Amino acid sequence: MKLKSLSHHFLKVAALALATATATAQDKLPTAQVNTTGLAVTDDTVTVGQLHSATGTMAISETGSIQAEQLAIDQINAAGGVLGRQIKVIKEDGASDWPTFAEKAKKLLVSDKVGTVFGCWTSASRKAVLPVFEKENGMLYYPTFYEGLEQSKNVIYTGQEATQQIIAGLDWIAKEKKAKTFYLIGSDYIWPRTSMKIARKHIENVLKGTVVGEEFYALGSTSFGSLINKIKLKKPDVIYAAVVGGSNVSFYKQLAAAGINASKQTLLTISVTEDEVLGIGGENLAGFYSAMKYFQSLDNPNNVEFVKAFKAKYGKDSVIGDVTQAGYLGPWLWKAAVEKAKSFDIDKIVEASPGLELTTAPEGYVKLHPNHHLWSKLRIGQWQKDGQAKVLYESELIEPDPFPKGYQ
Amino acid sequence: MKTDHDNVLEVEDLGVSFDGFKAVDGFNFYLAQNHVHVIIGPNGAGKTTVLDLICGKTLATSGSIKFKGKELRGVREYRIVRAGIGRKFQNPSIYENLTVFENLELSHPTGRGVIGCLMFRRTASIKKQCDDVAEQIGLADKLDTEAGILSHGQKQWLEIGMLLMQDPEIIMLDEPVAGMSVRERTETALLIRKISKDRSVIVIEHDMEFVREIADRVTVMHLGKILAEGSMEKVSQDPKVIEVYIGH
Amino acid sequence: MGEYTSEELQSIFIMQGFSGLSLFSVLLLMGLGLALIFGQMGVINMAHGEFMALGAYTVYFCSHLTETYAPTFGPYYFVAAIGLAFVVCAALGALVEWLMIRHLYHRPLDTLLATWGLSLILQQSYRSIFGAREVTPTLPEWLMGSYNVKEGLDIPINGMFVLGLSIVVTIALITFMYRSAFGLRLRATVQNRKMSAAVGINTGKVDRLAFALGCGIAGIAGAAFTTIGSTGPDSGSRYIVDAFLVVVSGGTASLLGCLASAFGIAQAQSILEFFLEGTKGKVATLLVIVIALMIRPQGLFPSKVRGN
Amino acid sequence: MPLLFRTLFKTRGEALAFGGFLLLLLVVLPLALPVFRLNLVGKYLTFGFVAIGLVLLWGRCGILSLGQGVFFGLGGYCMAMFLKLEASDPVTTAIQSTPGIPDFMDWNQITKLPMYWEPFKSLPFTIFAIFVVPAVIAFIIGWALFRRRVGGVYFAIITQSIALIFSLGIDGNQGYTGGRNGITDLRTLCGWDIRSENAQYILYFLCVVLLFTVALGAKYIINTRLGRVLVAIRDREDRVRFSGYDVAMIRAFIFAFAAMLSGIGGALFVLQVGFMSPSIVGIIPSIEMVIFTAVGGRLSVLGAILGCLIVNFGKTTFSEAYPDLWLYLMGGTFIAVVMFFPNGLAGLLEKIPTSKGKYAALFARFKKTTPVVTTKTTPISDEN
Repeated sequence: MKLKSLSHHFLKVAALALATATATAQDKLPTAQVNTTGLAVTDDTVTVGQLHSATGTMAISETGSIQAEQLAIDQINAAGGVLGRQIKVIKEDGASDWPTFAEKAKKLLVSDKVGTVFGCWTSASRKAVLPVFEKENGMLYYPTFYEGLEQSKNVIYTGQEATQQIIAGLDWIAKEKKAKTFYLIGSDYIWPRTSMKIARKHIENVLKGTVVGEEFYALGSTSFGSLINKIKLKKPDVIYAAVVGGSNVSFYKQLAAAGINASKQTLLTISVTEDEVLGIGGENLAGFYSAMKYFQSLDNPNNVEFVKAFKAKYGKDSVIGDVTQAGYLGPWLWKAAVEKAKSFDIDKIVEASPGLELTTAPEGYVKLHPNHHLWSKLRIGQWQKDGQAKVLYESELIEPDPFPKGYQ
Repeated sequence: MKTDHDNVLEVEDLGVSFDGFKAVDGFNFYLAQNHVHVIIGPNGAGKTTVLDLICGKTLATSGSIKFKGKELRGVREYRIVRAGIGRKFQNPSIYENLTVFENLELSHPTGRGVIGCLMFRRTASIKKQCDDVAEQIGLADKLDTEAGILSHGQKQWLEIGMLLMQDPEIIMLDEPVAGMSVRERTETALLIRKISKDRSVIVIEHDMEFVREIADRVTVMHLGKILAEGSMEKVSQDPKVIEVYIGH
Repeated sequence: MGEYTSEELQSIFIMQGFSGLSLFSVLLLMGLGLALIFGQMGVINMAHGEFMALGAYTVYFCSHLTETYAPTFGPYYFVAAIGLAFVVCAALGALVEWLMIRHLYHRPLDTLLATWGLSLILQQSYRSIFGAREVTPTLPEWLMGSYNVKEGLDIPINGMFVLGLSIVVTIALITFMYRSAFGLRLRATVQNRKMSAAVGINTGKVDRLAFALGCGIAGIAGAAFTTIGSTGPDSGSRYIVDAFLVVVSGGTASLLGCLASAFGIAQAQSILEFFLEGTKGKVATLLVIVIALMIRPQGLFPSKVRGN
Repeated sequence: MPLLFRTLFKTRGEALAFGGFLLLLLVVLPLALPVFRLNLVGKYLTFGFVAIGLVLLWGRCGILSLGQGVFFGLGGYCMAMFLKLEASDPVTTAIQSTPGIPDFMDWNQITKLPMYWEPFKSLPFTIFAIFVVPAVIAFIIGWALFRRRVGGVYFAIITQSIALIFSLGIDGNQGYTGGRNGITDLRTLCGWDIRSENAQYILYFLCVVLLFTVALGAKYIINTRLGRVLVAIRDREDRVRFSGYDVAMIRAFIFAFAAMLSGIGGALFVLQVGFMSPSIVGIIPSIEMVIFTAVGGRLSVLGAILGCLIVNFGKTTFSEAYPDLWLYLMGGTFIAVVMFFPNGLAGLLEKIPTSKGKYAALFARFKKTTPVVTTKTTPISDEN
């Protein structure tokens, strides 16, 4: 079933692969040449690792990335693999536990000698594995939008760093809604805190607005009654939210129940994707805005193909969020880098990576910056009752800037 | 009544109430040296509560408990024990999976602090003391028996033996002969008479024959108060006492 | 707070009072089933949260069925789903009691650990059956939104619903405990198990029913919480510590203790969260409870039965 | 010497088991396993410190703490603070707004090292703190609770809440604690690269040697009068109290001792894993540590260490192959252990050579028809 529905896409992919010149069975490069550092590469296969939480609290979020990465790998294999080698995946479960992530990362790199790893979701898990990747000189494709403040030779960040996601979104809402006062709300960990720090600087220094409240709630908090009353008291023009996980659901349900809905209140969030809407329910979000680089409803040929392929593989009810799409980019970017370098060696991939372009990305055109982040656009989507977003705004390509001056 | 230091324990105006219910009220009690003092009374009279109050298990709401002139109210249980008051519970309370010897040894007062426990060594004198006590309570041939398989009466004796190891000045026994055979009762009575040579003993008991055998003095309690006090002959002829016992 | 009008402050005061009440009803609903089991057998059921999640999934399942087969029934299915959640959870509870708990009555700490093992299994089975992602049942229109008393004063309908439900459940439980023959047997067993057995009460059956009832109430709680929270494989674990603390602070003696401690904790948390920020409010609440428990470990309403 | 030997080991078999196990960890595993796997074994063994504490506290003294992760965390954080300060010298952190302070502080606009971080620049102080901080905090908590006779289920729930408060507190103060990400990217100990293979071998051996020292210490305690008093407290609390022992003090002491062991484990964990995070101190890891102990045998020191190794080994290997089945297996194993083998693996191993009679006795206990509620655990067999 997959083959039929995907054939169109495969043709295009295969054409692309041909165009980039190497990956056909006839002129396959010898293994000794493409693999000088003892990675798990044979004449026919290359082994890669996938490291996400299949169990535990983060399984909720990471499922989409696991699926998208697998889809990309299947498609690449169907189109002839990478340098003529089929990709074999070793899946490891980080179990939402950071030491386990570190342990499994080490296992993938040291025991399995994988060519690259697609994985991690939370900042904490990335921070836990980062020293392992740097020490063992592995490669990690990390899909989540995150707080920035990091740049590593061994990591390619396929999601947006904080400034890419925040600044254009705030500019838009300030212009569209004439917003002057903002209430910042986040879950209590580094990504929301750093994001809110950047948001506050931008609001105060550039937009000349005021922040009337800034609060962080423990992950898993379920009661927001007091917070909602404070919001009602302060009457901000915009609620700017970065609440994640199960708290998200409680937050929006209680907001809706307290009579705070889109007709009375503008709300912009940087943490709600189609995945989260499944749990929150479209009716509780209708009219609120999300700032993301990708929405499932994006209308371009790449995305139409991608959504079709994804639903064919994972069922018609499955949804695709921002991170899922970013996860999908990982294997394609790695393939492009390997084929440009004509080698699986990590150092050569790193060397080949800056400037790589992907024209087939569902989000449109992306380009890899020398700082290992992607140039990408920001979109503002307005949530509809059916759980999909209507895209109202699309920025130009934004340069990634993980260490933004003036925002620290 | 004498209040000089012939009395090792002087309890005055003792009272305790649980949510307004006065379990013990205006209780006065004087324990003379080397006496066996028995407290009797119908169920619910507050006898066990009195023992609980003296040994600190329950905190009194009024009154005073003086042991050799020192106030015991508010003092923690283990300190009361260390001061020299031992208590046996109604149901035999022993360490069932230790041997008789280990039960006795564990009750020896050397090294009861944390450090003391770590430093504790089984010296010859401790061993001898255990043997002597075992002799006294008739368990000399059962030293290596696991305490759990002793008969009910032997368990009661073992617990008395554990108190004797501490060499207290007052021993409080809560129904020591409940569930014993006639022969065991006789032996227990002898044991109590014997141990009271060097110390005072408070006994709670229902069995009047047994009380007659051991008591130097008897206090009758009813509804938390003292009904009568004196020698067994005297209280058994007290019309109030007769009424309470026959009335029930 | 000079910058606000007195009318605004008044509205906030009322709404803040209501959010305290609403949190109270949430805590109460969570705690009741647990308290019943704890009072009956001195056992903390660590899988309590998973029973709540089962209740929530039951509602989701019903919502799914209704949408697929009987869309006209949409506005009413929720009430039926709550009933079904009770039945499903009580049935599972009875099964668990029969298979596991009854063998462990004389070892309360081990029961606590065994039920934790059970919670792992339940969580993973939810993940296998319903997927790792969170789900949300389609709630009937009448449960959504808020009741607008006047400008700036909104009372959430789902909050009122949960409050109403918790009152109904509490009254039903109290009536059941103090007015029914089974309630009498149950209370008798708590007070003196041997004696109850001697006068012909089947204490094993009483235990099973009490456990099932406790789990059933957890199911109702879980079902009701679909209106305010999320439903996922581990959503139960988000509630458990709060529920445990409600029960432990209440003391073992009575449902009254549970009621009082739920009220106290809810008000403390609601007020602290209003004046402190986010996590700090929660930490402060927990600290207050733990310190209170250190000072008064027997809880608000300790058992008055004479100890041995 | 023979006297000490007899205090430590009751039987020859026990001494042999101990020696054999030591041989396995010190000789066989280092020869058989690649350094990466050996490092994992080292990580599992750090939980052994907690488990030994739980044998004394829970198995022997009947106090179930669901908050041992807190003390593991305190020890670990002390170590991590020292290593982080060493990793944050002004040269390597030159790109920060404030060079010379840990990176996460810089991200949180903290411009000066907080005062209580200062002493952790000194290694002797850090080692002192690893031993003392968990012990003192545990002693205060324990003393407050045990004096008021809090025990059983209440103690379990209160310690669990403390674990929640502790992890929330770390989360909520990320400028000072690293927050949810924890303290990461630790590299050197006094200039010695702890991530090198060489270092990992040395740290592994250090861990094994310390663990066995602690295990012998625990066995010593078990076989002295203190050990007997602990069991007596578990089974007959009132009798012990009325034999003149200060039960609250003894309990608080053993709680503090167990906490100190956990702290040592935490510090070694950080050295071997290279970071510290609140995810290893909260409610779930705290319960998992109890599981390790229960599976291995709550009464046996050696059993508890074995439990840590086996459960974690199972977790690693089984979750690689069947991640979904792992939780079923873990939950099921745990229920089975608690219900049928309360003395865990160690209890089972001891049973093997004996006759059928003991099995019958074992199962008879679960067939009791009239359940009796008491606050005591039934005396479980006490051989070790």
